[in-house]
Amino acid sequence: MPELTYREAVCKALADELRSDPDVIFFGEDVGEAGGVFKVTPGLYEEFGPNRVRDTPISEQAILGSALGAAITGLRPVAELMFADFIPVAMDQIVNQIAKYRYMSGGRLRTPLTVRAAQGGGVGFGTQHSQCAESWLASFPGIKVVSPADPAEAYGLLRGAIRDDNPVFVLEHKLLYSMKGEVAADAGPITLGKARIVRPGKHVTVVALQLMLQRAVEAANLLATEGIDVEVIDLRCVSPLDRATVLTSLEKTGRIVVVEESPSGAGWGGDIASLAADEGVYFLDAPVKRVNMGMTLTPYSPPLEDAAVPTTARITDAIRSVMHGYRRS
Amino acid sequence: MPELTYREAVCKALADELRSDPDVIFFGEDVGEAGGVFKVTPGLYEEFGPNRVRDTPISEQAILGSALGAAITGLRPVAELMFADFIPVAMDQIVNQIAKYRYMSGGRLRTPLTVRAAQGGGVGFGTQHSQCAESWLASFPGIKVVSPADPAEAYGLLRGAIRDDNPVFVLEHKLLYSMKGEVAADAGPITLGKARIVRPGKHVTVVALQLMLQRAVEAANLLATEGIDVEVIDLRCVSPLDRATVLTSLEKTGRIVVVEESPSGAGWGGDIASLAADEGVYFLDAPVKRVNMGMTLTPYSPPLEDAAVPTTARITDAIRSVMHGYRRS
Amino acid sequence: MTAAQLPLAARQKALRSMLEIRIAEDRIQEMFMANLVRGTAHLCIGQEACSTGMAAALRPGDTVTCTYRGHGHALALGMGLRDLMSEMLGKAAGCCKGKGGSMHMTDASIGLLGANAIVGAQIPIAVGAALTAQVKGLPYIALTLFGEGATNIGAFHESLNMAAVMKLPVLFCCENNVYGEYSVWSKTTPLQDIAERAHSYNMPGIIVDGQDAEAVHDAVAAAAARARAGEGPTLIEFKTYRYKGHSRNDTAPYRPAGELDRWLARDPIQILKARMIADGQLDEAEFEELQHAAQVAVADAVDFAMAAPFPSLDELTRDILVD
Amino acid sequence: MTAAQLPLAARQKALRSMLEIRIAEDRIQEMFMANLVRGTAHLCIGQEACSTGMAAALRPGDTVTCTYRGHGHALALGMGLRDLMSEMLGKAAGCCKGKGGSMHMTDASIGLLGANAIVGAQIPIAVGAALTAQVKGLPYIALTLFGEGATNIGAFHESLNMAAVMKLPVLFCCENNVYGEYSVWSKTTPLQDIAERAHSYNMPGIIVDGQDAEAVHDAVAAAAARARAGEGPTLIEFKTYRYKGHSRNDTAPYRPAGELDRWLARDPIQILKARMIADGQLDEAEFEELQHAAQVAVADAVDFAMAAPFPSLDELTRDILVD
Ligand SMILES: Cc1ncc(C[n+]2csc(CCOP(=O)(O)OP(=O)(O)O)c2C)c(N)n1
Ligand SMILES: Cc1ncc(C[n+]2csc(CCOP(=O)(O)OP(=O)(O)O)c2C)c(N)n1
Ligand SMILES: [Mg+2]
Ligand SMILES: [Mg+2]
Repeated sequence: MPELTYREAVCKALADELRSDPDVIFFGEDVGEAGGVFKVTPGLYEEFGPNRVRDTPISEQAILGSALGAAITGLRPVAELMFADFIPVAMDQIVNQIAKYRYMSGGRLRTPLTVRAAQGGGVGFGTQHSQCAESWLASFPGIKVVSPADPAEAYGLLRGAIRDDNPVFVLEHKLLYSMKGEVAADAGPITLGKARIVRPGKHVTVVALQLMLQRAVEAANLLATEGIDVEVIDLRCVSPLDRATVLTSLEKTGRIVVVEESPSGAGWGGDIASLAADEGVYFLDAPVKRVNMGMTLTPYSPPLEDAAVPTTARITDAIRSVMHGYRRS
Repeated sequence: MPELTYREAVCKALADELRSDPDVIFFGEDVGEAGGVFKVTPGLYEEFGPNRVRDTPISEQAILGSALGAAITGLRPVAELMFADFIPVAMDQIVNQIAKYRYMSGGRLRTPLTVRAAQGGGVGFGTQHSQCAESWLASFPGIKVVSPADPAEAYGLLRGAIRDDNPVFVLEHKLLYSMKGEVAADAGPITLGKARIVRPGKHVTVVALQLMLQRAVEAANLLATEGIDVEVIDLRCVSPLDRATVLTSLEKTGRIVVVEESPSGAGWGGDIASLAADEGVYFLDAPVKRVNMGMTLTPYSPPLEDAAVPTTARITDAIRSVMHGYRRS
Repeated sequence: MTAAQLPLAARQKALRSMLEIRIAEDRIQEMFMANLVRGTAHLCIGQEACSTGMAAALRPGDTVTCTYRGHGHALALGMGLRDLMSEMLGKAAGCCKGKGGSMHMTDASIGLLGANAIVGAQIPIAVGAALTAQVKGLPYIALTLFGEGATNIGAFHESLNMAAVMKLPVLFCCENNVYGEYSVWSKTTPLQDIAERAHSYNMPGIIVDGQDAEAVHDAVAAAAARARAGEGPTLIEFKTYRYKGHSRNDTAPYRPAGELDRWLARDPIQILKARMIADGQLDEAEFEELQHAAQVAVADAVDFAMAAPFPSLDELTRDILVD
Repeated sequence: MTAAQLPLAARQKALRSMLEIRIAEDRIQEMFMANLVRGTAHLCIGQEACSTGMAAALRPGDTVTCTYRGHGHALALGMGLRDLMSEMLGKAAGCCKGKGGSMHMTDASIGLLGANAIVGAQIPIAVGAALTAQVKGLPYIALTLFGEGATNIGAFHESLNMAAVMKLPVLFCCENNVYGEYSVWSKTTPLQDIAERAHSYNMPGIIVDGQDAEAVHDAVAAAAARARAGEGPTLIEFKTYRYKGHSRNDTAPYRPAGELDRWLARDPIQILKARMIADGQLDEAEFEELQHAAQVAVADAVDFAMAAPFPSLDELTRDILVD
């Protein structure tokens, strides 16, 4: 199986979709001739030409609005917003237009569009260029949100997003772009909305995604040496939420830790905690723990920034803490 | 004690603040000469003049950006965004500027500004004019968010917001504007961040705010006749969250229901559920229930719209359901 | 620019269309004032020539996005009165199954891609529709309507710039009806004419008499021809006026005395009617007949809508996502 | 417009300031390339006259908002090199205690209300600073700097319109440095001059040689005088060029051959230097001395910053909210 970087996997997914479906187009700021600010999309402009791969002015509202307009008239646009931090600049087009357009039309319009953006901290870009966007988007019925954790996921989920007839936000992680991994030569789209168990275990369920998933796996490997057997779930998709996979795992383990690379307020982690506290309450052997950034922002200063985002150590501690929680009677 | 409508209480709070502090200014679309789209602010323009009470163009980004600029240079601006649904139009100024400005400056700038907006469904305004915004805003450290539930609250919380040295969003409810209630002649600002118990009870804790609080109280009154004694907490403020009041109540009752007038994804209700499932887990006698809109939008058609927002009946059912939950051993 | 004369059939159609819009809007206002509907409605009475002239200049395949003040656009583009009235009452037979309502009349089958209740948000959506035409090499244009107040919002600016840079086939049509809500536009916009804003995007900016359906038609047709020829977008300003308040409860106390009367003297229906009478194409009796027919059609649609069922409750959670 | 001659002391200050900026930026680039700092930096080398001329025209009490490409503005306004370099390295001694970083240089004590990393977001913030001056009746102006690429974003448009309508004392200063990231501006903006966009707001639009610190000073001073007199905002376009890539890793392969050389021939430091030599105000030795002094000051600041401590970890959760 060929090894690709996460970055290359994204590019290949775009290229494969552009190649196989003439209705797919791709546009955004400097994504074409320059190949993207994160160098994710080189070559697409050359292969597919200026009609289907377009550079735009710095106009995020026009970018997302025109993606919607293109989608309802028969294209499958993929728009790039560069940094996920720029999502708020076009938030009305997301909240009030893209997410609601189909519903308001009584289901008579289709909105097959994809929005890509790079998210996450740890790179020294400061407070306005380090955020994760899952929890901003998960509040809005009418869109899907996916967060690939490795190259194979980046490939399959992006293709799945473009194939999906709904608006999908694909959030890529800046710190993962250089990660290598195998992507099957015959890999296809991954259907959205299904979590995956990346590491089975019997003592504790950890729900995470993307960079935090990688750290959760590290934590699990460390704890294995202490005899703690952690089941790690890659949620993949905060909207729609795969409740069944989480509940089934919790039933088995009785303990759950949720890891988010974002502030604690109104996050998707609360949806998992709610599920555990409602339908999962009879399974609980310990408090439901969340590991996240608390109500703080991402500072620039490297040691502070490193402390802001959950580390493997913090995840490990949280898992250990629930092992000492109460047992159900 | 004088009776005021909620609408009048808001106006009186603004007038009292404009009168007592020359640094307070108020602006937004049609808030001045016309007295506001919801007729909340008549007379302010006449009393305080065009320098301090201003009508603006339809430019939400400029409105919030200039509120921030005014705040860091020594004013205490109050900006109105009319419908809370327009918050996303100016979302970058909220997420990346207003919420982060103080932090990015290393605490060297102060951002005392207030943003008012009217929210909520049930009035037949359709999908783009019926949303509640608490959960959109609660994700962002650096701002406070309050939701007054009656005239006295509308008065005291708005004054508290204007007095607060932080950015505060005050979300008013369209369906409450005509509600009457007493506002003490000597009422002052309410300090933000403290929930209040509006109805003590011993069997179940219900956490709600604003219109849903009114419905929760109705539900509690109904259930009293069935011998179910409900403690109703007005959360008032989703950010910062008064965890202590919720936990203390849960410790007493062992059961909790959270009611939100918004979709289920990434909501503030998840923060309450998380708290119950973590620190409160030892108190739980029953599953933690959330009553909200699920992952749906607000339709126009009256019977559908009425079914979208949690009703007193749905709240009552949820409370009854936890009374039949498990008891801790 | 003096308007060219439309062929007789087109004039008749325009007159019928304007009458239908006027009468339907009057009836909607009545229903709202009688509390038969909750919520709000934004009427375009006085602005009918903009809707009718615009629609007359479009071809099948062209698309439109517009605002909450969109009933006229919908009817002019060919939405059935029953579809519209049923939507107004939130009935299942409505153009959006009752889920959209007064501010969101939508019907892709007539090219109407949606009326929008967020000021300016419809503008970039039309840019996207034009993008589809350009990408696919189809001879369609997209047209978007907005008020003069909307030209102060960011989405307007971004859209015109992007369309200009990409030379997209899109027409930006501003119905300058003097007010944005309760504010006269001179208080919020430091310009004589909205059309001047075209300059910032190096695109033509055209001023048109919005009370003259034929003038509106001509301007739109000319800009559409340019767009179809690959020459890019145009900003068109229709000078018009709304006779009613901004929405349901607004009695427009901010209007200076005499202003409404001056505009009533240039009523779009009367202008076309007079011209047709002068050209021997219409007499009073025929006009009464047209008016009566429109009244009957509107009454039928209202009766139909009143009797029609609401959507079933399971519609609440349908159409959020495609399965 | 030919630049008036600044008094000798002001010229000397401008020259010193441009040298300091140039040398500091070079040093920052070195530190980044040596991986002494993670993250990114956006240098203003080539654009120093804009910073220096702008700052020379302001008075105490005036305020400025600018962009991530803001080191020059900060230094020209009087930020200490140690404050800046410490911030660059994320140290507690930085102007934002290390929390802001390269893209967010801020110091209200010199009027710098913040550098912004969201394109265009600083523009309405300056409008608000101008609003304070107007509300309080103070003789201050607000000035905001942005690139030509930023003039395509909604916040730009809304800000200019609102400032024009309210006649606010704010100067909108566009540093047109030819590129927005990797895109030459002609590909994203359908205009000859950004200054033309002033027309949409009925405000003056001025074009200035951005390589000439004195010309920049004069244009800003004139517009500031207008603003202070209550005559409202001005849009000023500085024609300039960035010698380096957009940010840290950009080698600017998109630049046509010869373009950089043409601009190097109009270097802002050399222009002022030559003028002062011609006027008998400077000789080569004195220039070398100035340059040397700047090098020493920058080296001192870097040493200071390297040795300075990081903020303590409890700073992470401080300054989110005022207690
Ligand atoms: C983003 C946004 N801001 C404010 C409003 C409230 N609002 C609705 S209509 C309107 C006035 C619009 O004026 P104009 O563009 O001239 O259109 P008209 O109503 O005159 O047709 C305003 C401010 C809104 N719907 N959306
Ligand atoms: C809203 C937003 N969109 C995109 C970006 C990414 N970005 C950073 S700088 C830049 C180019 C800006 O060009 P210009 O305004 O000319 O300023 P310059 O960098 O040339 O000084 C872009 C697109 C951003 N930071 N914010
Ligand atoms: Mg108008
Ligand atoms: Mg530039």
